[in-house]
Amino acid sequence: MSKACVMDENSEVVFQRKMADGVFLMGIESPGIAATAIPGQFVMIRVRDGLDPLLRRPFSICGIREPGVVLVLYMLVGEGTQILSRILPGERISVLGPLGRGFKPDEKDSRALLVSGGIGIAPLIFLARRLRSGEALFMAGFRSSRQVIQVRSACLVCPEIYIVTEDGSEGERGLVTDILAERLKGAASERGRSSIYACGPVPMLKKVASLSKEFGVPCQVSMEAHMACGLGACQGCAVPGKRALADAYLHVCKDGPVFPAGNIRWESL
Amino acid sequence: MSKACVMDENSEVVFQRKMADGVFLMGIESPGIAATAIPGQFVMIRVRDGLDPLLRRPFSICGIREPGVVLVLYMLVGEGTQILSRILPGERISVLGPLGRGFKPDEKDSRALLVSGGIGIAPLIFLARRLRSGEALFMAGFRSSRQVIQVRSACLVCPEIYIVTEDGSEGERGLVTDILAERLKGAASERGRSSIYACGPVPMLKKVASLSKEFGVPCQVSMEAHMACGLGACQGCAVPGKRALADAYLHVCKDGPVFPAGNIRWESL
Amino acid sequence: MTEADLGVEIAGVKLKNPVIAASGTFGYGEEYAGLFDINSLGGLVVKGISLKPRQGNPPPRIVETPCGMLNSIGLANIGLDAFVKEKLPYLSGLSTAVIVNIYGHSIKEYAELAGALKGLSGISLIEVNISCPNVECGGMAFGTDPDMSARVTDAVVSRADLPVIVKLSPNVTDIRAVARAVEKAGASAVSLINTLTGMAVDLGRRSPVLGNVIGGLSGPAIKPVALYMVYQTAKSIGIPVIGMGGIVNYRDALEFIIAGASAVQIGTANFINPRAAVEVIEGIRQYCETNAIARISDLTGSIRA
Amino acid sequence: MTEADLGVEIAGVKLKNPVIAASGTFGYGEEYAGLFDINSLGGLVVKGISLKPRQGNPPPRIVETPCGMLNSIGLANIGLDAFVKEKLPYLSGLSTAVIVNIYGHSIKEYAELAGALKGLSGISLIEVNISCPNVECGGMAFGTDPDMSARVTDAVVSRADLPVIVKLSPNVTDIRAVARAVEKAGASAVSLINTLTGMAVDLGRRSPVLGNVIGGLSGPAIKPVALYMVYQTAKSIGIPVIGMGGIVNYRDALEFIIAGASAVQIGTANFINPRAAVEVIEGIRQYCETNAIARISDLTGSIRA
Ligand SMILES: Cc1cc2nc3c(=O)[nH]c(=O)nc-3n(C[C@H](O)[C@H](O)[C@H](O)COP(=O)(O)OP(=O)(O)OC[C@H]3O[C@@H](n4cnc5c(N)ncnc54)[C@H](O)[C@@H]3O)c2cc1C
Ligand SMILES: Cc1cc2nc3c(=O)[nH]c(=O)nc-3n(C[C@H](O)[C@H](O)[C@H](O)COP(=O)(O)OP(=O)(O)OC[C@H]3O[C@@H](n4cnc5c(N)ncnc54)[C@H](O)[C@@H]3O)c2cc1C
Ligand SMILES: Cc1cc2nc3c(=O)[nH]c(=O)nc-3n(C[C@H](O)[C@H](O)[C@H](O)COP(=O)(O)O)c2cc1C
Ligand SMILES: Cc1cc2nc3c(=O)[nH]c(=O)nc-3n(C[C@H](O)[C@H](O)[C@H](O)COP(=O)(O)O)c2cc1C
Ligand code: FES
Ligand code: FES
Repeated sequence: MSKACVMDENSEVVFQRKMADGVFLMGIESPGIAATAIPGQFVMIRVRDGLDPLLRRPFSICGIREPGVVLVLYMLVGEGTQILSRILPGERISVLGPLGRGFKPDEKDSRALLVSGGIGIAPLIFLARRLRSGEALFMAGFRSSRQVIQVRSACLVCPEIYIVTEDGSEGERGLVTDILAERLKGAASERGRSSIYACGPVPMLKKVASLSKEFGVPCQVSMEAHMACGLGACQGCAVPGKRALADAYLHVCKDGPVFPAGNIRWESL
Repeated sequence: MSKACVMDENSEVVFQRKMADGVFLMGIESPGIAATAIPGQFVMIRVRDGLDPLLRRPFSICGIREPGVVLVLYMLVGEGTQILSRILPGERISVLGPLGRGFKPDEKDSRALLVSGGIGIAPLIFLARRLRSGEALFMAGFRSSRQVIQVRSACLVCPEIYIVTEDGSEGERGLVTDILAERLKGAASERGRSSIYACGPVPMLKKVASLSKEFGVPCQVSMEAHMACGLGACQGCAVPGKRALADAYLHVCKDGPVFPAGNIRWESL
Repeated sequence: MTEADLGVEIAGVKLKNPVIAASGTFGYGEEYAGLFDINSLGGLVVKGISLKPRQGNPPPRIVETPCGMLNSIGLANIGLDAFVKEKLPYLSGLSTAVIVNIYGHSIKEYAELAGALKGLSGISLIEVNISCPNVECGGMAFGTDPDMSARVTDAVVSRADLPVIVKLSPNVTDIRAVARAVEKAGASAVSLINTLTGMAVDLGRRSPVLGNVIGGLSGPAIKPVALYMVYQTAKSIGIPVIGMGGIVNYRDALEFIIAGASAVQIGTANFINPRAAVEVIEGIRQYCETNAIARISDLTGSIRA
Repeated sequence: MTEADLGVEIAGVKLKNPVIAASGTFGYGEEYAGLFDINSLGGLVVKGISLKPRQGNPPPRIVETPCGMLNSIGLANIGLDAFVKEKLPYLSGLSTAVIVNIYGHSIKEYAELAGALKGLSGISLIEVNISCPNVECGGMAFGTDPDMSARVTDAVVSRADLPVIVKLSPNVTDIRAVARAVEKAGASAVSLINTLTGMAVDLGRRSPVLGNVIGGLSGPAIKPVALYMVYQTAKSIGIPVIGMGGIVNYRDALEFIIAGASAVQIGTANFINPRAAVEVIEGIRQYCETNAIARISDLTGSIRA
């Protein structure tokens, strides 16, 4: 277990850009983190000095822009993300990272199936940019057109991008897992050489995991949990997992956030 | 006891201006408060939304600029005033006021002696502007030239202004109470028709109070205490006072902040 | 759609809604009168009243702490006689429930206070403070011992002609034991929590900040402790629980109600936002309407755990 | 000017400075190794170790609260054997004091743990956790009763070959009674406070937020309570007090020391700022130099009250 170097960087926010309803892309100058981060890893951001809100917020790394800028795509949820969205370029925040285990794309994939729900698109955008070989198919689900995050420009490597909305207001209508299911059913020939990489809400990931099992396609999922340390020290970020050890929980910040779908006890979620 | 109307105004900050080292003048659009405030009264400001810092901060009203702008002159002390100083014009803060009992200038004064120490100058600037009759003599003490707040333009009604610094770097050298003592000693004839109005740190006020007693010149002082409500509800802002009742404490927010100097038990401070 | 019924009943007394201003943070009511319509409250608890006027503890009495504050007021109050003469006339003109918080140095004093309030009009309930950390004898000394708590309760209940709420201290190993004891002794309801005992140190002077050395911690900082004690207590007794501790908005208030409170009190939040209590009422009303809750009392103790 | 002497002695063990990383917030040390030089710490306390590995409580286990957090980890740990095999080799290579925090379900288990640590090199002190609110039996049940606390202490002390610190619970009516009891039973020092029991409610789901319903409150919110308990305890016993609860910077740490602590632990602050402990050490050093304090130990209990 070689230990990658984690850094706590006092980083300048270099830009903030609105990407969709309540979704912003932030660029943060963190050269140390940018240098080693891989897709699926995350950072813990202290949204302001002072004691409230107390804890850092975890965000996937959505990309790296040279030189040394870490991209974070975030959605407004509560006070922490509200504060984040009001930070002006030039101000500084404390960023801890890169943290956790990222995606491990299979070099032998002929096709990577990237499946995201909502803001879960963030780590997959980074992954799409870093995929070395094969082709990628990006399936991104959203509630409605106003939530859609445009990925076309970000994902030059993906010849196929499906936008799916629950209300059909943009792209195809339905759930992203429906599209995935169709794809897996349709193209039996591909299955053997494909892998799924997924991030999104738990019900979606459950469905993805069950499809991956049904069709025998390997699958990696990026999970979330409330976190305190992000470093594997507090044991706060437990998710029910399968393990040889007596410990029936896996820790998102250290064992994940990316797990083989088969290592999660989905039935306990 | 007629009750003046207290208002909680969600007020726009209209300007912030640096006045001396670590001292700022802030203009806040609070028409309701501006309409009825008298010198010596104060406001309670919530420096930001959220839970920390929790309590409002009390500040004397330093003046009113028509139409409807309340002026606050404040010094950086801790987190609350730091946050205040970073508020940009156009942002809003919650301002409760006008609170407390102000100065009651004696209409028969031939001469008002305004004595301030440091940031204690704030309520006296307002008082100087509102004095109706007689002449005023403004004695303002500071530690050093970098702390001096220029009052000349603010106090058109004061023909005489003395700036006193402890290190002599601007104006006269010494303590403001030395100047007051000299004045009281020198001009015996005036005494009968003068009153002292003072605000500043406790040791200074103690000295002023004892001079007022020694020379038989009436004196009103503006006091400070840590506050929670500012409305007379919590009993937090007690200062040792003289009273007919069993209650041996006066409350700064309700009985003051301006008190006849003789009503304070200075020996207990 | 019909309006949600926010009315609750505590010990036979009907409150128009479950939101009450807490003792010591709302003066004698009139202090807040200019800021909103006090009659919109479910009730208000006056500052703790003792037989004789009390000057309270030496200053400083207030210090801010992270998301909270310490106070060491020491039950400064105008005393029973002045309360009845000077404050009650105003209070009895209100159309909200007036709750008188009482505090004694001995069981006898508590009983005397209850007796003295007998027959006075304009008072709906008595709240017995056996939990103030800021006074030498009495106060919390009673509230941390189930037996003593029961004896105080019994003495007050047998003298009073109004239903009695006993206000519990959180500074105990097991608050349920105290709650059960006062229930058995005749309390009609309990309210909790009073402040947690705490302290602040002035680094510059190397001395306590508060004149009284120790004080009571209140505000959002204590909310998790308060919620837990309300939850635990509500499951252990049959009389209503009035919950408080760190409530600043309607969401906080609803959390207490869901955890088991029949009504809530708003304390420190009044200082930050004098309209806190009315905003809580408005927020609860909207929540009930949005979620099709017919009666707020249906939410009490509805937690799924 | 000579450098201030930050060294302190706890139960005969010399610490290079009075700043220790608290149990459960610093893993087994190596998690923070990349972020600063761990050997600059006065000491570190490892996550509570039990005889058998424990999976801990169901998630969610963490919830943020105003200026604080609740955790219901439930003493998830790798168990004694794995600790000795996998973690101790790294720890024993450190030049900072390693303190092993132990937790048992019964007095027997506590004693067994103490016995099992006997003769192992690389450990300086044992800290006995009798105050965890997150486990069903044992844990806080011991820590809230002076007799039981004394019995656990006695059992550990008689089996251990290292000095024993007993970690006290704040969820008691009188922490001094427990402190005195464990002192009498042979504890070489006490540490306090562990977390306050608390709870959070999820309004949307009308259920507790934490999988375990209740959790332990830590962070700045609890600092006033912790300071008070340290102050009170230090005056009541003769053995050293290690203070903690909400310390985030050197000023907080010095307040605890002035109130009576011989050393301090940094817990939740490690999560907000992984360099919190080293910054506290640096701040203390500067404070001592600015104020011409020759030995930090001179400040312990120097409060004027
Ligand atoms: C590994 C990981 C990667 C993530 N990546 C992204 C991302 O790229 N973009 C994005 O928008 N969001 C991401 N999230 C979720 C993000 O952390 C939360 O939306 C954020 O913490 C909410 O903070 P808040 O103060 O606005 O909300 P509040 O609800 O007020 O937060 C209260 C507390 O709950 C925690 N919390 C709330 N929601 C979540 C959640 N979903 N996961 C973990 N903790 C939560 C907060 O951190 C905080 O401690 C990620 C979470 C994890 C664990
Ligand atoms: C009636 C009155 C009028 C005042 N007028 C002015 C004014 O015109 N200009 C000005 O600069 N200051 C004035 N002050 C002092 C001002 O309230 C404090 O400087 C300010 O509250 C400090 O807040 P902080 O968060 O920066 O400091 P911190 O020290 O971090 O504050 C911590 C807590 O202590 C309280 N506090 C700290 N210092 C004081 C103090 N001197 N008086 C009362 N509470 C204090 C704060 O309100 C807060 O609750 C006045 C105080 C009172 C009581
Ligand atoms: C300044 C102040 C004074 C208080 N005085 C009393 C009192 O006289 N009697 C009483 O029973 N409780 C008193 N309390 C306790 C409150 O009523 C309430 O129980 C406590 O503050 C917790 O609620 P909160 O967090 O909403 O403030 C006082 C609290 C404060 C802050
Ligand atoms: C996530 C977490 C886990 C903890 N685990 C333990 C533990 O295993 N053993 C123990 O004695 N204390 C444990 N504690 C308590 C801390 O050591 C400390 O006593 C408490 O958090 C108060 O200090 P703080 O406010 O600085 O965090 C834990 C605290 C936290 C926040
Ligand atoms: S967040 Fe602390 S172990 Fe994962
Ligand atoms: S600040 Fe509350 S009574 Fe004065």
